Amino acid sequence: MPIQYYIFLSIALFCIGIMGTLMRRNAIIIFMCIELMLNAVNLLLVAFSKMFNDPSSQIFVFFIMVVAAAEVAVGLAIIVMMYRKVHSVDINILNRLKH
Amino acid sequence: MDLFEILFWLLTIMAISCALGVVLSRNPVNSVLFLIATFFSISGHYILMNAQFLAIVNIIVYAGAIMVLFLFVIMLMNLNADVEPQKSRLVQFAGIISGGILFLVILAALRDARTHGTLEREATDIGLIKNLGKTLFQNYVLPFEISSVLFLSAMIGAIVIGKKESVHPVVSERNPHQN
Amino acid sequence: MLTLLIFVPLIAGIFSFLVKGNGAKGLALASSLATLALSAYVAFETGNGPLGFSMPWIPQLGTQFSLQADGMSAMLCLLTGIVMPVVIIANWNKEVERPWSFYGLMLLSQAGITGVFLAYDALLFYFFWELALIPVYFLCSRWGGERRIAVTFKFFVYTFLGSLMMLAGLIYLATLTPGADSYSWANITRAGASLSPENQSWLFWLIFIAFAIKMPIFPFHTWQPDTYEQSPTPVTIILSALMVKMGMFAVVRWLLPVVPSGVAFWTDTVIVLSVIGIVYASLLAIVQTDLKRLVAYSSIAHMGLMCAAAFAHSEVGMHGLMVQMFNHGINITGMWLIVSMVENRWGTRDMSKLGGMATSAPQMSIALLIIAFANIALPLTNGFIGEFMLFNGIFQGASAFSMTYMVVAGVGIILGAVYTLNMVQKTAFGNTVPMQVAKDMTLNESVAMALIVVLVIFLGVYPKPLLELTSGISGAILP
Amino acid sequence: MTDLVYLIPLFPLIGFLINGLGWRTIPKSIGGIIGSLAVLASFAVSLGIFFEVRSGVSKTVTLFDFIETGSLHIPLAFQVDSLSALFLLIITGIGFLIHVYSTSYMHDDEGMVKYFAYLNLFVFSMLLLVLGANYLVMFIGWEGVGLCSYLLIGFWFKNRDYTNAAKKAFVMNRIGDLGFLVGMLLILYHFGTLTYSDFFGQLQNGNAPVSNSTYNWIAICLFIGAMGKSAQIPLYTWLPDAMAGPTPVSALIHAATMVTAGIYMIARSNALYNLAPAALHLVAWIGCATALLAATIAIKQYDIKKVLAYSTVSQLGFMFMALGMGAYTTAVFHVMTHAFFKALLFLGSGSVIHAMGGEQDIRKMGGLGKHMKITQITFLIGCLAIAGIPGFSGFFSKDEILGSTFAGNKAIYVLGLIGAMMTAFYMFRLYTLTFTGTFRGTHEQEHHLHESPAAITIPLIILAILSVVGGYVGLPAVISEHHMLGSFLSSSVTNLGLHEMEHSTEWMLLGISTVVAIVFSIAGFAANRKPSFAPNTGLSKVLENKWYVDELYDSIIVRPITAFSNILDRFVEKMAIDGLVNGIGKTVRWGGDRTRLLQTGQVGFYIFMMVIGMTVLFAISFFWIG
Repeated sequence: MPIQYYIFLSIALFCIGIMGTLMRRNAIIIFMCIELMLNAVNLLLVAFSKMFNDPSSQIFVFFIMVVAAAEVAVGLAIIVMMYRKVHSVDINILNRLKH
Repeated sequence: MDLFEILFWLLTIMAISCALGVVLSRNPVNSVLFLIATFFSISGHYILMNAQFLAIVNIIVYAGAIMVLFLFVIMLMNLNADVEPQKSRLVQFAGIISGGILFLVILAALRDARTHGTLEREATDIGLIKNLGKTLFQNYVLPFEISSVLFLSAMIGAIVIGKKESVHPVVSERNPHQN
Repeated sequence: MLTLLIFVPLIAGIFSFLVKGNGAKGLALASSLATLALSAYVAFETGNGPLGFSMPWIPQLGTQFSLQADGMSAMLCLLTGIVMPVVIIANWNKEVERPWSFYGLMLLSQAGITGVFLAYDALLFYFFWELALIPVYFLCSRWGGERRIAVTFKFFVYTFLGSLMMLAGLIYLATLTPGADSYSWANITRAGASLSPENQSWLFWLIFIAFAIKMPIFPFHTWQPDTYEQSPTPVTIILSALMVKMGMFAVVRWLLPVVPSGVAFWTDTVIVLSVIGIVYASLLAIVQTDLKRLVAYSSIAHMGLMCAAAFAHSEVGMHGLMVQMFNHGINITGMWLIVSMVENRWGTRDMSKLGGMATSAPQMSIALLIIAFANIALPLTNGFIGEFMLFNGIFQGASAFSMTYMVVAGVGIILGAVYTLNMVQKTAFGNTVPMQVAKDMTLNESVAMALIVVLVIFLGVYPKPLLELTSGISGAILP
Repeated sequence: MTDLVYLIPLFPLIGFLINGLGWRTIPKSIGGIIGSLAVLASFAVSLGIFFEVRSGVSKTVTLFDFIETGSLHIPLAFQVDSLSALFLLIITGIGFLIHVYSTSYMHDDEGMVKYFAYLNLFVFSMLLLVLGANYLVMFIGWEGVGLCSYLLIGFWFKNRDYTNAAKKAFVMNRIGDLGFLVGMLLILYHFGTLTYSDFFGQLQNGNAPVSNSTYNWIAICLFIGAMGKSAQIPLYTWLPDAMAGPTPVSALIHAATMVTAGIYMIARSNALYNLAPAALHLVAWIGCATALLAATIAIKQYDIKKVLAYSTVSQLGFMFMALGMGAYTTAVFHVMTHAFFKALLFLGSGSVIHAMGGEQDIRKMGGLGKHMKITQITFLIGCLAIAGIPGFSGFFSKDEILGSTFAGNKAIYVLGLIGAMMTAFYMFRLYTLTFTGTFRGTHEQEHHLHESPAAITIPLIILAILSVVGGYVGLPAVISEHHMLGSFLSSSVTNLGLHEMEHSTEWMLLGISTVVAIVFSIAGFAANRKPSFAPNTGLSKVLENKWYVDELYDSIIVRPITAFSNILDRFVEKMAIDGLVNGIGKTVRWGGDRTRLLQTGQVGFYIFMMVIGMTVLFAISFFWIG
């Protein structure tokens, strides 16, 4: 099984995630797309781990999951709070950065 | 085409189509479900690569814990296809185009990467808990411990952020001159 | 000993923030008097050869905590040591807001200034250079006049821009001699001298701009009148008596020996700029109505003369420069003290509204006269010794046009007499009724003023101590 | 005695310090006594030194090193020789008389102690000037007298005109001082020393590696200094204005001593000027022009002090004429006699002003002789002396000047003679208008007319005696082979090339000047017996307005400079330089304002940009670089 296949798969998943973030306005969906991108990377890491026969990158995947879990907790909290404030999850409403 | 390859292609097609489903479905709940399916297929890939531990963790942590969290939040906000905000066609089109261009660029860039790298089919034992655990607690014990601090702080942060604001009234929003 | 000279004000300055109320004033006075004693001792000791101090600081960067006091450094430290207590004594009765942070910042800036004079390592020098600048920025922007924010911002950006260019130049020089002490004076000068003349000539401007802004030299001077006008007077004194000398000192220590070929290449340009600056600033001083602006322009004119002599490449001029740095510091301090007294009493600096001080405050007027005549370099005041030697130096300079430079610069002293006497006439003489009601100098002001006046006359009559302190330096600087 | 020379300036310095530090506590009379005693003590020491110097002693006394750096070595040293000894006597002697005079004259002024402090400081500076053994010490005194002149002209500082006059005097002196300074630096540059003995020694050896033009330049630069201090064209206008000060000050500073500093300097530098013929020509012509110009102005002035001021300028011009001919001792001779009679005239005018209660306009005087005999007689003696009537001191010195010009340059001689004519004329005009005829002032003033007290009249009498006999130290060669002053000065100053003249020529010259003086004195007397003060027209008006020189200076120098400064301030400083600096700041801010609009605040847009950026970076790194 050539390594390319996995690379292409990962890239495809990653780019789908990116398209998602670009196309959607719902903050939660965007968040999910980011998770998808993370998983694409994880997949590639595991593939390399298999290829080089090295457990370190699997450990890395493990850590990515850890961070992703923490990130999701905080990120969802932020989204909830935001929803409470403006009663929407539409990112177009979040243009306060300009001011 | 042996079983291995059939499984590989099956999982690949499933992952990509489910990922597209995440992006394209209008109802957020469907998106979540599609994402869970994607994670399952990725876990299948892990198993194919003898990374059993990660496959299980992926299912437990991602598909289980994280996605449930997403689902809860969506339900909490009572989001559905009707309230789902939509970008204009033009922006969506631009998103697809730029994503596609990125895809092509990376693809083209990696097309002639080292081709001799192949994955051995025979099982290796690096993905077993025993080996991973050894590596983790021998070489990566400090990051591991630090990640616990990360969790703690994320937990506290999530609580602080998500707490109802009525617990302590916000003074700043009131005009001080009126008092 | 040298480290004490820096750390006494530094620590006192930090402590000052912890003191509540007016205790900070006492702390500042005590610290500044201690520094005065220390600097006097250092000045005395340098008679037997330079004092040095060195310890590792950041070896990874190639920099050491290395200090050295030769006659020039000791003299300028002494000047700092004299000016600070005088400033504090003269303002003893004046209430400032948040005295702890005011005096704390003053002391911090003193530490920075002293450090600049003593540093023998380029990075350390830069460090102190900025340490001196930043407290002054806060002092101006918190206690200054109406337009202080805009003006101090301009001042800060202006000088900071220059400093950054200097830092770039110094880093470039330091990379030429890798090692644990690549920023030391010896290595920097060696690196600079080894460069080709073309490289030296652009490096010259990179470094010189910072000093030219600080001095300031025409046409880099526009921050100065505004800043002097808007700063509280104690800060103005620090700026014009001490920080301006930093620029001059830096030229002598960190420019002339570092890029000798570059200096030789640009000598005429710089002298022409300086000489234009003398006449230009003097002409502008004639039409100023604000006392502070007038003194500011007069300071630019004086610095122009010093800068011209610094580049004239003659031994007498260099020696005169040393002497004049000290003397100008003393004179300008006296000048500002008078200006601040006038402002405190009559609430205005507009000369058209002043007059008749000689009737209501004769002591102040006498002090004003003496300082004014020192300002225009009348013999038997300290200003004369320096300016005579400076003129001599410019005249004997290596340039083919030194005679022209000297004569044009000499026009500056005529114009100097015009604006200074205008100032004396408009403030002290005449008969303006509102000025009749005011007190003469108070005790603390008299003490500060008397110190200045005594120095002015003593050094004018018997300049030998000052000359001896700085003799031999000039020979070491000029290759 | 010569070792004690430092005492001479020390006494006035002590007097200055006492009076200056205690000017609010010391009673007026004590202040006056302290001031006068200080000068008297100096006079005593000067006398002692004078007698020692007569026996040929010449000495340099070094006090301490003033400036010492590298090769530059300038001590604070005093030179005692015949020239300085003579000036010492003039300064301290006349200075003392004027101090005594001032104790009475300034008695009603509240700033009297301060006044004496200034006077003492002036005497101190002047002594420093003549005693210095190098040009730097001379320069110290040089500027010091300028300072005192400034302080004393502006003594009544409440009056804006007076302080303006003081400022003008100082600035004009400064212009001259710049010339002096350049001259000094030239000397230092070419000869490496400022000490007279070294410098003149090098000149006399003739082996200095210096071209002739350099000598001329140095001499001209020094002469510019002398122009400022001794009020020559073009820097003379400050001196008449300086009459704003108290009258004794005008007598001391602006007639007898300070203004002769320029003469002293050139006489002192005679070795240099001997080598600089072009400079000597310049000196002679400038002196000649000044003598004539000032004399013409003096004819039409109505202020008693202004007339005397212009006559001073004119007489100084005569001295420079003599210097220009190389007749240094002659010039010094005239300095001496002039000091006597001009001090006398000024003090006499002070006495008149005192009596008139401050009035200085001679149109309002007349017939004062009836009320103040001593003043009248002494004033008349002064007039006779300055007019050059035989037998009085001015005759001998002026005749010697004219004689030297006759030998040197006939044109200057003729012009000088015209100047002498005018001198006789305007002095007797002044005398006639003031002391004879009928009183033209108010009744109240007439009622107050009185002879001045003894402290004023005694100095007048002493000076009158000196004005008569002072000339006999330098009798012309036809009368006496022994020129006392010339031989006394010969150790330090000698005239350039002795113009031996035929005795007949000399007698002829003496005759001409005698006739001229007498005729024009009588003319001046006669023309003003019946004065009419109709408004002047034509040339007279120009003369009354001093040839409009002040106005000229104002319009070609002062106003353009002020206007230019204003232009610089408004346009170059505020708009060009500051505008450039602020402009850079404004451009950055403007640019920032525009760039800021890119930040829409839309998170989606940011992500979009990020993706595009990422794509571009990837593309670049793989296709172009990788």
